[in-house]
Amino acid sequence: MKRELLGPPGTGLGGRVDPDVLRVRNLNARQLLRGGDLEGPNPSAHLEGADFERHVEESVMTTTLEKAVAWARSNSFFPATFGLACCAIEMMSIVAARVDVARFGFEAFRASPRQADLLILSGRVSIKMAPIVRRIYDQMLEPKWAISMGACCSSTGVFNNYALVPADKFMPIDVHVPGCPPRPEALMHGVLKLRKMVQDDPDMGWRERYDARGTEEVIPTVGGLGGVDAFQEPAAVSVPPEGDTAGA
Amino acid sequence: MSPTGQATPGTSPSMSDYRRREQSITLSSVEEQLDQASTEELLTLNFGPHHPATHGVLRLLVTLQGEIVREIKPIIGYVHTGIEKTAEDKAYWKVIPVIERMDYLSYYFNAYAYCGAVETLLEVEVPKRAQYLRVIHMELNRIMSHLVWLGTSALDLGAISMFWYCFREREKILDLFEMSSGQRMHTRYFQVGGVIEDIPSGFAHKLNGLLEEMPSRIDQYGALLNSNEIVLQRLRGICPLDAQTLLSLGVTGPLLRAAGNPWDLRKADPYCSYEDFDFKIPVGTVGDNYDRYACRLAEMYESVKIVQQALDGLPEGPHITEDRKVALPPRHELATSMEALIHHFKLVTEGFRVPPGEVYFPIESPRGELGCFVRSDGSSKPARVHMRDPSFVNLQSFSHMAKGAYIADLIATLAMLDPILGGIDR
Amino acid sequence: MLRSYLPAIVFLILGGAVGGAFAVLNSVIGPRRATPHKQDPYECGLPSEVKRGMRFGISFYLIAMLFILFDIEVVFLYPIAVELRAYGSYALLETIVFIVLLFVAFAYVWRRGALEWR
Amino acid sequence: MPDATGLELIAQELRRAEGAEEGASAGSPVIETLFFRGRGTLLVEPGRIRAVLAHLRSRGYAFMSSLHGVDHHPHEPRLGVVYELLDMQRVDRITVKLALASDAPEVDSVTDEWPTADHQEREVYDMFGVVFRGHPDLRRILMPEDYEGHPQRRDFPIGGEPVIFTYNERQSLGSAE
Repeated sequence: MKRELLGPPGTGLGGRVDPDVLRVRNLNARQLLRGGDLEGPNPSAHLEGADFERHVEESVMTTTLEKAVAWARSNSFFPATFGLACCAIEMMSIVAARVDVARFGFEAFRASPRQADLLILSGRVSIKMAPIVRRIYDQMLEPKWAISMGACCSSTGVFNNYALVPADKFMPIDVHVPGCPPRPEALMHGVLKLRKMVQDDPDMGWRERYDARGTEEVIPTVGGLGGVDAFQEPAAVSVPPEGDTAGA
Repeated sequence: MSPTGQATPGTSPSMSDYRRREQSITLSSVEEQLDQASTEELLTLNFGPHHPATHGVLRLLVTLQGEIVREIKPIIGYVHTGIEKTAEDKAYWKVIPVIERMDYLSYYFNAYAYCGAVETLLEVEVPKRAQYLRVIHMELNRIMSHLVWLGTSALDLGAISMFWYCFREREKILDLFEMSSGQRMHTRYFQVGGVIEDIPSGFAHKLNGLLEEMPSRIDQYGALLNSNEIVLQRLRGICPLDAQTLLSLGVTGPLLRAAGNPWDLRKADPYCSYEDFDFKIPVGTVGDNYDRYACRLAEMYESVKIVQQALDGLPEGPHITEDRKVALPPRHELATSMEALIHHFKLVTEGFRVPPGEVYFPIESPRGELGCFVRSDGSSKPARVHMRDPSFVNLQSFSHMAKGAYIADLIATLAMLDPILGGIDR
Repeated sequence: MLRSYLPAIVFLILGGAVGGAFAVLNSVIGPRRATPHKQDPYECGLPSEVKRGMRFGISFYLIAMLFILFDIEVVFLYPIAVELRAYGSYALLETIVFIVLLFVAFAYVWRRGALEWR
Repeated sequence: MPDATGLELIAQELRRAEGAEEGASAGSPVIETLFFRGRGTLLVEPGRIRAVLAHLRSRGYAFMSSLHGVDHHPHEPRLGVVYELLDMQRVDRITVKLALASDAPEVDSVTDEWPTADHQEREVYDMFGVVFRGHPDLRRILMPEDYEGHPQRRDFPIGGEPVIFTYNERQSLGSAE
């Protein structure tokens, strides 16, 4: 049931974007970041054969059962409260009456990582807190996803100094919500984006409206079984990477 | 800094050296300090950074004897953002957004403590209207901070619906903040010398609407909780601390007033034209958890009264100081006058220079005395900005309060302490 | 004869099926990925130092036993309370004896102070 | 607030009281008095801080509202410790400052007299490296236990990541790895 693509891969003329092309473009984007050359004979040669097969196989939705499971999962996330700082107050207010996250099944905020499958990192992650956040993320059961809420978590935001670590340095993040603190509606938008991502038709937002194909910078994960982590950058904090990352 | 020698049993050799070093605060050291005479098995637990009841990332090393808490060691620093270091690297007026993110529930107070200190250094005279606007926003912020405290503390005690009521009011107050400054939290509304913009026309009307219904809403919270059997059992007579010990520990704010000492900087040492308003200071008697709860609830009434008086008596005049060396000239002036353009350019590029000196500017934040120490070396960047955060000092009294209590009382006492970890860790 | 029990049997079967499905479905669909960190006990995000042979205080066990004792007593009272009139005055007498017996136990426990947390 | 003359009186009193006690040789504990923006500050000998604070407490300044560190980097002695005292009856504030050389930043701890100084002294130790002799539990409070260096000092780099712009994309990517 692989979706056809009108134009040749990579030119982005097709209606729906085929996930593996997206996957390859995403990995190429990362290769670019790492300084690899994209103009080589075969852009997707950056990945070895088996590794590339595993990515494609895992990220493409094959059976209808998995589609049903993905639908069920995406409509009933149990977020693990990780209130670190100011964003936690805005995260609390998405549970409140005005911007009610219970409408989408996200209301059951679990305290322990064992019962949660979505980690909303709301606030600043200091270097003292990074190993703890990583340990909590490792102790969450698969399939698990992570939303990094606010500028501090996505990129040390206002405080670019010795004390903070952006969450991407030590754990795979699926959705970054900008803002300092993001409005509750912004976090709700991020949550809904994750929901569609898990249902494997990533919401392209403005790219769809203006048909701006090929401008995706980095979409870390596509595919129903949760994100597949491909990058292994050395973590700023010497956190042992043996704990597996998101997804299958 | 003596990591206690051997790696703790059960840690796998493959663990990174950082993890092994991070465990240098082994728990066994806490157990030895306690007298081993008690036959009961001592259990030391991490009431750790990731815990629903610690109101942020506070880690308590709790040594338990069965259900009774024998020893508490708070370990903080898990959300340390190096804000005071970052503040030294920015121009004076760029420090405000960084400072506001310290105690993230009382951002107007952080901004005012810092602006007050810099205005004292510059000897800038803040116009009356700006002072009244500042009082309005600070008292609304105090109500909002107490609402978030009430919502989360009632949640800790099991009264879940309180959370939704309190956040309903909080949304109304944040609408007002958004109306006056464009953003809900960390609004950067206070500038050095006054406020950045005058309040829009519909602000007074909407604020009056809120002030009318606020007292009845607080009555509802009181009706729900004041004589509720469970709340009385959990709070009345639990973990009291007398005023003298609190004073020696440097505790200020609702905790001190609950113990009977009516020390409130707004009355004792009025600043920002607080002397024009008539309001009372709620003072407790015994100093137990119920008094701390009742004091904060009563403070909300007083804050509503202050905002009402400030709004009615709002004087006309400029919303920011006329001194162009400190405040940006209005946009329309840029088109016409040359020196306004020069002032604008100078302020925007380098920022104003502050004469060298040191100032400590204390104000009354919802959690106690919030003092901002600013040292300037004559350049356009502060040489040192230190915030004396009330939660940081109040946290020291927590082990005195909760030692010997049950675990459930530990949670209730921590909720009534109202620690904000952003302010503690800075 | 079986007909009158049919609703009960259907109820049991349905209950068992739905309960079993929830238990089994998880292991079938949920991905398995055992990592060393996942086996560690969860203690608020920190490596837990609770030693294996940690013994809980005696008071916990005392409270647990007393709870079970008096909880079962209440469970026995339910059927009687529902159909007291059907059983006639004999059942009432029987219940009173039952309650008095347990009340003696309760008074003894209370006087010995087992209820206070030591 | 103690006005200028009041400050001088206090300083005079301190010199007489401490001078008599320590004997003439030790000289006066108060190095300098400064009256700035309506607030009095006493610059004090580091060795005699406990005696000065005890004396001020007897004069009514019974509440220590804050204890924090300052780094006067270029000018030596460099590491300053500031004690903010408050008299709640007369609503009167006074500041006591002391300055320590950066090679031997040692000073007596006042935690036994003033329990509020416990965590604040640990923070000054953590951020500036000032060792408080006699402190019950002098460990790092904000930074991780094993962090090298004292971040709040002026010569400590502010750290953080170089922001990747187009002009420094290639070279900063290399260094950021």
